[in-house]
Order: sequence, then C-alpha cells, then structure tokens
Amino acid sequence: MRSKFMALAVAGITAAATAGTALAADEQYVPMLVYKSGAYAPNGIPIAHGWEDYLKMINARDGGVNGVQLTWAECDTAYNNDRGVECYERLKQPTAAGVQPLSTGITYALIERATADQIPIFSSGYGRTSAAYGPVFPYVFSAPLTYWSGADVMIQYIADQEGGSLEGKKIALVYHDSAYGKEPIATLERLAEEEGFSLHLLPVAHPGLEQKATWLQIGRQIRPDWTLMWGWGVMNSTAIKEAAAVGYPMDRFIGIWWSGAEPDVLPAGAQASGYKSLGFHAPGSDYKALQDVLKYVYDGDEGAARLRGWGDVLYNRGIFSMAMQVEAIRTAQGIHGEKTLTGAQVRDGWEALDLNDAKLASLGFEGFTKPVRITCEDHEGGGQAFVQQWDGNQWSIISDWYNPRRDALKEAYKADALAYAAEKGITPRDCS
Amino acid sequence: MLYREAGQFKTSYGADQAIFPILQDKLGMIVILALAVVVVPLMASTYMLNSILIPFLVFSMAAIGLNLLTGYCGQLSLGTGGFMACGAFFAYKLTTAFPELHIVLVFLLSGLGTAMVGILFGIPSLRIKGFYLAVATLAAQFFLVWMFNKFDWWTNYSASGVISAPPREVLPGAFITGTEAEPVTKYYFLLGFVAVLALIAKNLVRSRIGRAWMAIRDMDIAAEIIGIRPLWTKLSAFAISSFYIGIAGALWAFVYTGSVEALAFEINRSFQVLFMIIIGGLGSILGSFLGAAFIVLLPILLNAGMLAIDPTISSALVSHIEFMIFGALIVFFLIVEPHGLARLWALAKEKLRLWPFPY
Amino acid sequence: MGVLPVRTIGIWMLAVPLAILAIGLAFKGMAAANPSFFFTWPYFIEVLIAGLLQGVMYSLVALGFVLIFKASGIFNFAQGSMVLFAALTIVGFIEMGTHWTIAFFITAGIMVLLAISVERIVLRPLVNQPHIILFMATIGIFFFLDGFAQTIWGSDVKVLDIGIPKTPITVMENANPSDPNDPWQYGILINQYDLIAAAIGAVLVTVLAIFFQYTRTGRALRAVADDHQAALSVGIPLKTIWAIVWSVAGIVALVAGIVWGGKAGVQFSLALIALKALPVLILGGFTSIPGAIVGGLIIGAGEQLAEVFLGPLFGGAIQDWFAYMLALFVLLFRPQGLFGERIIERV
Amino acid sequence: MNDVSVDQAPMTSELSTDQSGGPVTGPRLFNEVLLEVNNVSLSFGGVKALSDISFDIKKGEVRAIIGPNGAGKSSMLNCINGFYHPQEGTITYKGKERRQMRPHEAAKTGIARTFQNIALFRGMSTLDNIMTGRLLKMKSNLFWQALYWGPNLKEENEHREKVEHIIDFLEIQDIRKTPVGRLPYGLQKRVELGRALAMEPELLLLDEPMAGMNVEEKEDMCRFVLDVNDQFGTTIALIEHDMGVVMDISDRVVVLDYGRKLADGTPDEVRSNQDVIDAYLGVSH
Repeated sequence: MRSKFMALAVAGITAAATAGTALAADEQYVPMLVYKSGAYAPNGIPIAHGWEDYLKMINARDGGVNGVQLTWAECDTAYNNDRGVECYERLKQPTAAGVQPLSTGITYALIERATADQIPIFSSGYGRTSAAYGPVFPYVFSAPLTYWSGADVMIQYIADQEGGSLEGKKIALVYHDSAYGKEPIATLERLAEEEGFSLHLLPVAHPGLEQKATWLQIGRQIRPDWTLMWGWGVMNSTAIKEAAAVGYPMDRFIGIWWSGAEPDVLPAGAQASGYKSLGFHAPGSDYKALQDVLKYVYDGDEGAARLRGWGDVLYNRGIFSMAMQVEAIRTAQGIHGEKTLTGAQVRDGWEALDLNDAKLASLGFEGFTKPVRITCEDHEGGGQAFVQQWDGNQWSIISDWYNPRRDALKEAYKADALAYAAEKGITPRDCS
Repeated sequence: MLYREAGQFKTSYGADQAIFPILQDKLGMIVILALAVVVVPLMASTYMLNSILIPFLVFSMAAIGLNLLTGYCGQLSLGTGGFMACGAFFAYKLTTAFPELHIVLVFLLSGLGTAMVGILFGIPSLRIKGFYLAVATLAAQFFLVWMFNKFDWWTNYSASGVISAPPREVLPGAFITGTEAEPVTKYYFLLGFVAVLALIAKNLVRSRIGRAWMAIRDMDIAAEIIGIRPLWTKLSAFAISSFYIGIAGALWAFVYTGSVEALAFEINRSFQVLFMIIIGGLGSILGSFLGAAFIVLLPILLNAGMLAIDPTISSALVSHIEFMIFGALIVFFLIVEPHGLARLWALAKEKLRLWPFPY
Repeated sequence: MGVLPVRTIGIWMLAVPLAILAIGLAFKGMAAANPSFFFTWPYFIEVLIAGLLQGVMYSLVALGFVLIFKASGIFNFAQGSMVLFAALTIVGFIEMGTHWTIAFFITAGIMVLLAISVERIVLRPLVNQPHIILFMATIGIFFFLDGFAQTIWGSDVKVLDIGIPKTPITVMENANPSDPNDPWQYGILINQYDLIAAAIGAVLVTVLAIFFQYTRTGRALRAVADDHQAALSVGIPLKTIWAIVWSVAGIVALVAGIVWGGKAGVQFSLALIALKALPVLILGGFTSIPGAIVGGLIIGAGEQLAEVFLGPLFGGAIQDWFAYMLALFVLLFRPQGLFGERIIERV
Repeated sequence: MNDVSVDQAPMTSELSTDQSGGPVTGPRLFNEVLLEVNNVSLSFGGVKALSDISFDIKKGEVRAIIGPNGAGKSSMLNCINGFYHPQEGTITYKGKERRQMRPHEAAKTGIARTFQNIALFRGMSTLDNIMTGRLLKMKSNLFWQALYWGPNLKEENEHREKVEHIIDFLEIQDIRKTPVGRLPYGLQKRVELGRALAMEPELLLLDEPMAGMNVEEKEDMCRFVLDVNDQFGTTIALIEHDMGVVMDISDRVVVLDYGRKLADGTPDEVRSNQDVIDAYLGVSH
C-alpha cells in the first residue's frame, strides 16, 4: 500500500496525477499525520507507533474491519503547521477515513479544508475546543474530552483535595504560549470567578527550554497552592526540573494529559517523583487490546513491543484514538452498507458512535477508559478523566474518574462556535 | 543558433532598457505566462495547486520583498517572519472591522501598515551594519510575534490566538478565502497579483530608487558622496520591502493556510525566505521566483523521491535524511554558484548565445 | 583578545554594582506605586544570581561563535547544531556503556574530525566569498548536522547525568521566625547545578584565554584574526589555523552540550539555544571573548529580571525579545558591541 | 620620474605662501574664489591629520594638492566634501560658510569626487554606475517609477542620453553593459570619472586619478581631465603623485606635509621651494 500512496504522491507532484485512486474494493484508507522529527518527535513517535500497531492488529486479528483491510500512509509534519497542511493535501483522498492532525495548530489549519473536502478530523483530546459543538463543525470530532473539560476536571480534583472549597486559594497555570496552551484560560478564568480562587497565568515561549524566570515567580513569589501545566515536548521535562530546582512540591503540580507521559518525566529523573497529570485512558498493558497487539503484531515479543513504546501513556493514547476511528468506520459500514467508504460516509459513523461499557469490553478496553457516545450535536462524547501520578518508575491512577461539569461547558462551546459561524458566514446545521 | 541578439537593433534608449531586450526572452516569457495561465490549471491536481503552486506564489512575493532589502539595498534582515505576521494580522483586523472593504484593498493596506513597521525597525540600520544589523532585526522578529501572540485584540479575542480568514471574494462569486474558495480561483488571483507586484518591483529596481539602493549596497560611502541620502534610501528599502513582505504574510494567512496563529511566523519563516533569495540569487527578481520554487519543491521532492526508492523507509528517517540533503545541497549550490540560480540561468543564456560556435 | 586594561576593569567594578542597585531601586519604586508589583531585596538578589548563572551558560554557546568569527570572519550558525551533535554523541557512547570520561574524549575526537571535514569540504572551496555566502553555508551545515545527528542517534529524549547535584541550596536564611513578613525568612535560593555549570564555564574560558595568550597556536590565531593577508605572508598556515579554531569551537560545543544537555535533557531543541547566544554576541561584540562573557552575564541577568519583574505587566514571555531589544539598545550607542573592535570608516 | 623633476628644478625661493590670491604667475588667470579653506585642523583621537591649513580654489582652475604619503591630502578632500568635519577652521564654498555638512549635501551643491581606491558600485554595470551620478537630477516620483512609464520613462531616456554623451566622451562605449567588477583597473578609474562627471559638478575632486596606470593610460586620463576643465568649465582639485603630470596640467599647486601646508603657488614656484625640496628628498627638519 505504501507504494500505492507513493505512486500517488509522485504523480501529484509531477502534475500527471490521474484522479482515480483505484483502491481495491475491500480496502479502507487511513492517512496519518505524524511527527517523528523535530523538537516534538519524542512525544510524537509513540503515538504514531500506537496508531500503526492498532491498524496492523485489526488487519491481522480480524482480517480488517468486517473484512475490509485497513491501509495507511504516513507523512511527517514535524509539528509544523504549514508542513501539516502540505501533508494533508498530499495524503487526502475521497476515500480517506479521516485525519488525526496530532497538533492543535494543524487542527486549526485543517478545519476549513477538511470540511470542504468532506474528510472527518478527529482531534482526540486536543484541537479547537468549541469544535465539540457539532452543528457548526460537522466534520470535527474531539472525543473523549476537550481542554475545557480537562481544566474543569483539574479544578474538581483540587477542590476535593482541599476539602471542597477553593475560596482564597492560589492556582497558577504554566502554559505553552501558543494556540494549544491558551485553550484552557477562558474556562479557568470562569471557574476562578465561580469558586473564588485566584488564577496566575505564566506563559512559556516555544519550545520551552527557558523557564527559570517562570519558576522563580512560582516558587518564590506567587507560591501557589496548586500549579497546572499545559505543556508539550521539552517544555514538560524542563518544567518539572525547574519546579524541583525551586523546591516546588511535585504532588501539587498537575499537568494536562499531554504533559503526563514517560518522555516528560524520565529526563527529570528522581526529581519527577510525585508529579501528577490527567489521563483519559489507563497506562500500562494489562488490557486485552494491548495484549492482542502484542500477540498479533509482535508475535508475543514483549521486548520488541516495549521498544516501540507498548504500554506507555502516549502509545496507549495512539491505540485508543485509532480504536475510536476504527469503530467509527465500523459504525459507518453498518449505516451505509458499503465496504470502502468515503470521508463523508465515515462522518456519519462518527455521529452514531456509541462506545458503551459493553462495547468497550468487547474491544478489549475494559476498565481502560469510560464510555463515549457521540451525537450530531455533541462531538465530545462525554468522556471522563482521572489523575495519575508518577512514582519514579511508572504512572499509577490515584483518583476516581471525574465527569466534567458539562452543562456549563456545553454552553461555552456553543457560544464560541456560534461566534465562529457568524464570522465565517456558516449556518449551523439542525441536529434535532 | 536560436538564441542570439545579432540583427536585433535598438532604435531607442527605451527599447535598450526594456526588461527583455531580446526577442527570444520576450517570447520565452510569453510562453511561460501562457503555460501558467492556460496549461497549469488544466493539468494541475488540487494537491499541486494547494501545496505547491499557491505556497510558491506566496513565498515568491515574500522573497521579492526580502530581495529588495537584502539583495538590492544590502541590508541583511532576519525579521521577515515578524513582518509577515504584521501583514496577516493587519489584514485580519481590517477585514473583520470593515467587511465591505474589497479584499485586494485590504491586502494593499496591510502592506502599507507593515511598511510603517518596517520603517520603525529600519531606523537602527543607520548606525548598525552587517551581521550586527541582522541580529538586531531579530529583535523585530521576536517582538512582533510576541505582540500578536500576546494581545488578543489582534485576534478579536479568540481564545486560542488563532485567526482564520473570513470568506471574501475578489470578483462577485469568485471567493479567494474561506471554505468556498476553489484552488483554481486562488491560483489565478495569486498569479495575477504576484505578477503585477513583481513587475512593479522590477520597474523600481531599474529606476532611480533601485539605483540608489544598489549604490548603498555596493559602497555606502561612495553613494553618499554622489548625493544619495543614506537615511532616506535605507528607510525606503525597508518600507517597500516590508510592503511586499506584509502582503505576502496576509496572502499566507488568507489564501494559503486560511488560518494562522502568530507562531506560524516564527524565526524559521525568516530563515526560509532568506534561503530563497540566497539560493535564487541576491539582487534578482527572477532569482526570487527560482529560489522560492527551489525551497518549496526541494523538501517535497526529496521526501517523495526517497519513498519512491524505498516505500518501507520510516518517515522519521525520511525527515532526517531530508534535513541532511537539504543542508548538503545548500552548501553544494553555494560552492558551485555563490550568486544563485539566477546567475546560473544568466550563464546558461550566455553560453546559448554563442552556441554552437563558442569562439 | 589581549588583557583588559586595569582602568576599564576599575570602571566596570564601580559601574556594575551601581547599575544593579539602580535597577533594584527602580523596581522598589514601582512596587511602592503599584501594589500588585512584587519586590523584596532577597528575591531581587535571587533572581539576579539565577540570571547571572544562566548568563554563563549563554556565554558558553556564544564563545563558540566568537572563536570562529575572530579567526575567519564567519558567522557560524551551525554552532547550535554542533552543541546538539556533540551532546547526542556523548550520550550515545555513554548509553553503549562507555565511562563518561572516555566518552568525552571520543566525542572530542569526533568533533575535531568534524571540524577538519568542515574546513576541507565547505570552507576551503568558499574562501574569498562574501560573508553572507559563508553564513549561508553554515546554515547548510546546521541542517546537515541536525539531520545527521538524529539519523544516527534518533530523536528520543536522552538523559545525560554527569553527577552534578541538582538540589537547590538556600543561603542567608534569617532565623527570626517571629516576623512572618520578614522578606529574608526564605533566604536566597541558589541552583547548585547552575552554580557548578557556571564554574565549568569559567574554567573553560580561563583555559582558552591561556591557550590563546601564551601558546604559539594562540599567537598565530590572533595574528590571523588581525589580518589574514599579513598572517599568510609571515608564513602562518591559514587552513591549519581554521581547522584548529573549528576544533576548539567543537570542543566548546561539547562542553556546552554536556552542561545544557544535563540541564534540559539531550534532544533536538538543544540546537535552538544558538538563538539565545545571538543577543549575547551582538551585545559583547562578535570578536571579543571577554565580550561574550560580559554579554552573557548582562543578557542573562537582564532577561531574568525583566521576565520576573516586568513580565507580569505585559502578560509574560517577554524574555526572548527583551534580550534582543537590550542588545539593540546597546548597539545604538556602540554599533560594534561593548567590546567589539571599533570600525573606522576610510575612503 | 617625479623625484627627478623636483631634483632638477631651479632653486629659487620667491614662493608666496599667501593664500589670499596674490599675483599669480601662469598662463591662465582666475579671479573668482570658488572655495576657501581657512585655518582647518583635523585630528583623529590625538593624531593630527591636518593642522591650520588655509588655501583657496578659484573658479575654473585646475588645482593640485601634493605631498608625501600621509601628508593629509585625502583628509583634506574628505573635509571639503563633508565626509570629515574639521574640529577647527572653516570651509567657505561659493561664498557660504559650511558647518557639519554631510557628503550628500556637498553633492547637492555641486561637489563631485573620485577616490584613491576605486569606489565604484561593483555589482552594477558601467552604464548604471554612471547613471547613479544623475540620481540627484532625477525627479520623478515613486508612483511613476513603479510603472516605469510617463514622466519616469521620459526622464530615464533624457538622462540616458546625457550619460551616453559622457560614455562617448570617455570612449567607453563597448563596456557599457559590463559589470564594473570585471573591468581592468584603468577602465574602472575612467568609469569613476564618468560617474563624477555625470553629476555635472562645479567642483570636481580627483584623488590620485592616475595612480597605478601605465604611461598610455595616464596620457588618456590627463587629456580627459584637461578636456573636462576646458569643455565644461569644471573647476578641478586633484591629488597626484606624478610630479610630471601635476606640473603639466595644474594651474596652482598646494603642498602638504605632516598635515601642515608647506607651500602654495604655481607649479614653477612650488618646484623651486626649498621646503618642498627638503620634504621630497627627506631632509630632516
């Protein structure tokens, strides 16, 4: 299949492209935007491995989705927005099942294009938060949680730890100074007002190697009760080190789910012990889906699997997000009764996706995550999150699952999405 | 045999000063334009339009802008990304505040705004020269990107700091921004817009102001002694260069990607445009196009080429090797022809003039 | 490079504490006027010390630039990727089980080989080209090395632990617990890692200063820096000198890579710290080793103070552009940097 | 050759050092003072380049400034066209005393010059180099320049015609479109003269216009200088080392040594001045 894609790419470049993609009747194509080079590669690689391994496993174990083999092609975006756009344009086909941009910036750049091309975007736990409002963003899905949900869960957890009230508490947010890092600010500001804590914002410039001043302010001046982090790549490990350097207590430092994986804590060594982060799926490998990957992709060779990140947080995230995409395809096949689907058809599958507990268990994800149910109006799907802690060797879940207080959030999604629609001249769909 | 000027006599100074004084060049240009207008849109796939031709035209505009400043006036600048950001955000503010304003006017006005910013950051060039100036322009780069990233007034208070282009039409029904814009419409618009602005740039550099720039570039002291005011000349170069770069930034945000955050114009963008003019040829409008084509195409071709050779190669390795070859090719080109692709083209033409009888 | 005249040192010794005091007083004044502006003297001193230590780390990177610029007039943009390449290489050997001292010498050898190849393959064919062309060539090297290093060693984050303690130490803690508002109650926190890294930097600079002041090669290098033609005419082999200078710059990159890598983890972003060295360079002057040191200290302290005390007024993350603006401001008064050679225009 | 000619000069000492324009002996007579240098001193951080220099240049004459290396000749020209600003003394040009004038302002008032080390714009062709000399005279605005049409096209053609006259005059038609960096030294000097002439200056400062030329090239250059003076009535001040040339073509000569004025007068007077002879022969004083 790779050669088929290549033939296409080359043909596109030489302008001799023939429009027909001529996929065999029993194949479904999944383009993959990955980053295995550049400043964010250490975080991008395990996710990409998870994606690829899950597709391989489905093909090997089940012979594809209802007999339809999954095929894929990769393009390296280097976490760079314009390369991301180029990759998308290169890989897109009418029969593309959808793309996972794996970057909030690239998601923003692709929303309009993919909508015009009728290819679903699946930004799992990142991207444009208000895209969870389906009527305005028919082709964007952000299950199982958005950043605003994440911020809400963090505040709920902190409130529990503080005995219920946050009145008079100080909370600092250390964030990547980009579209990604700015996402939670609006929600945190709203919650600060509602719950009476004070919020201190500390931006960190890309790529995040320079945080001395930030942590001097946190450790010596602001002395917040809790510190939250929206970081990515080298920013995470640097933050943990600088936090340790000013003696900030690790167990009061919580990262978003993109700041809570092995590459974030390992470079900080023992200093990182006690650091917390959110998660929306379990770490580790004691789940049937992961065991199947081990069995069907690596022939049971655990060493080889571990080298690719098998069982690590980001690898598992890759597995889970690809599993959701595969289930969307499966659902769409049921709706349309065809083997090879177009992007628009897969989209219908997304809007009917119902991963309830029984379904999750049958997929081998029992206890791995909470149910997700996507509708025409709700593209977030009602996922839940927990807090996990690094003990120096591994991540372990230390809290119950939290359900974000979605009533308020959904209002916020809707307001933001409608403002976007007004600016763009989009008439929201009717979902009733 | 085919390419020679013998027998083509000029009867006026005007004819001698023309951009293409030789008939064959004129014909060549007409053929290229005909290809660009008629054949390319017919042949090109959406991918080719969206990912190669459109960015190529936008980058050409930025490269022309930087070439005016660095190639013609000799002021090395690493602030291109910051000035592109100015153009993009000015255009966004303008078009959202005055939706009825024609989009071309918006682009031109945002170019003018960027020119003002360019003048501001050009003032130190009076005292600072060479690499010191280059590094000083980085102050503009970092400050401007920070400013657009930090103050959400620029993004109309969007939560994420991302702006996305509202739909605008250049002619009734012909959208060039927003979801309804067809790649072909975008391409035609850019082709016309860039061609006109490139022609203007060419006219400027062969007029009084261009000669003043080149005089400052080649020897600023001598230029001053023949009556050129360094202040005015350098600032005019900064202004006009920023005008072009600002428009390029607006086109980038509106026509090419459709949505940007300030970080899209970080320091790498500055280097990318600098590569274009050095590889293409400093002090050459044609070189700006050649350099833009080279830098846009090279990574894509390398990437595709490697995958064609070995389809199973990992995409990480492809990226790394792409870096290596890119770096090596830059060094190679500099060694072979430090004056860029435009000079190679000129040398080829000179050879062609004498062919097949070189003596 | 020469020894600084005693008078200059005297002026600096007097001016620097006064300037620091003035900045502190200015901040104190702002704190009095604006209740949300946080200022205490121990905090100010703490930030200042952290900034100065950070500044030494910048100087380490800037030093590599200065060496090459002095000897060949080349603005070597590849210095950042040399830092990355060196750090990745030494980590690679340590991960293979080599002791870190042996890995250090192997990597140093590789850096010398790299320097010689750069001189042979890139610089020699480009002799006598304008500076901007050579600058571009080093950007080419930058890309090549970035790709090469990652092809060989991969893009994972690697941990480089050379045994420097990372725990902070607290000094001047006030033992008077009766006053809860005593600003000295927390003392002054100093990052041990930064302190030791700064010491390593200081040792390296001293060694280099002695090398260039008292050895034959050093004299030849200074001659080349003064005038290529004249140096050639008295029989100094320019190409050898270039190879030596690039080798030394490679070893400086190795030390910078170890220090920075130990701090931030060894991965791709290390190449970007070159951008932090540029304002240091223009502030200190491209041709001056003392300039790189003093420039590093000023930029380091200046940007930390600005970020901590002024940043909150502007929404933060100002330190990147502040460093450049500070350098630009100095350039307006001294277009050749603080210690750069004065440019005299002749006709 | 130059030393020989000084050596063989008759030893008379009736030289007038009075700069106010006493009786001038020579074939041509000039009365109107174009430029007057009064008690000019210039130093670079402790090093005195010029001390208390006074002389004048009269309209229409060919004035030579001579002296050994380091005598301050180039510094003197640099003061006249505003590149250096003397710490003391005044320079009066066309009856107006100037203070702190920038070189481009000097150019506007009609002072052009060439340089000891050629200062051409190496990236441009001969034609463009000479065209730059016309920049001050061009008036069309940015709009018409952008269109290369209307007033701009007309102006370009007019000035091109003037420049073509200069090209004809200097006999450099065949190198019109050649980048000057590729030209031999002698031709570059000629192009530089052409650029200065294109400014249609009233006062032309030539800094060693014949340095490094062979005899033939020198003869050509002499002819051009005299023709310029003759045909256009341009006043010329030149620095030259070749005594033969200086004595042949100049109307009056001022001699500098170690930043001081040594002598001033007609070639014959200077030739016979004892101080001048000592300076050139290296007698210690």
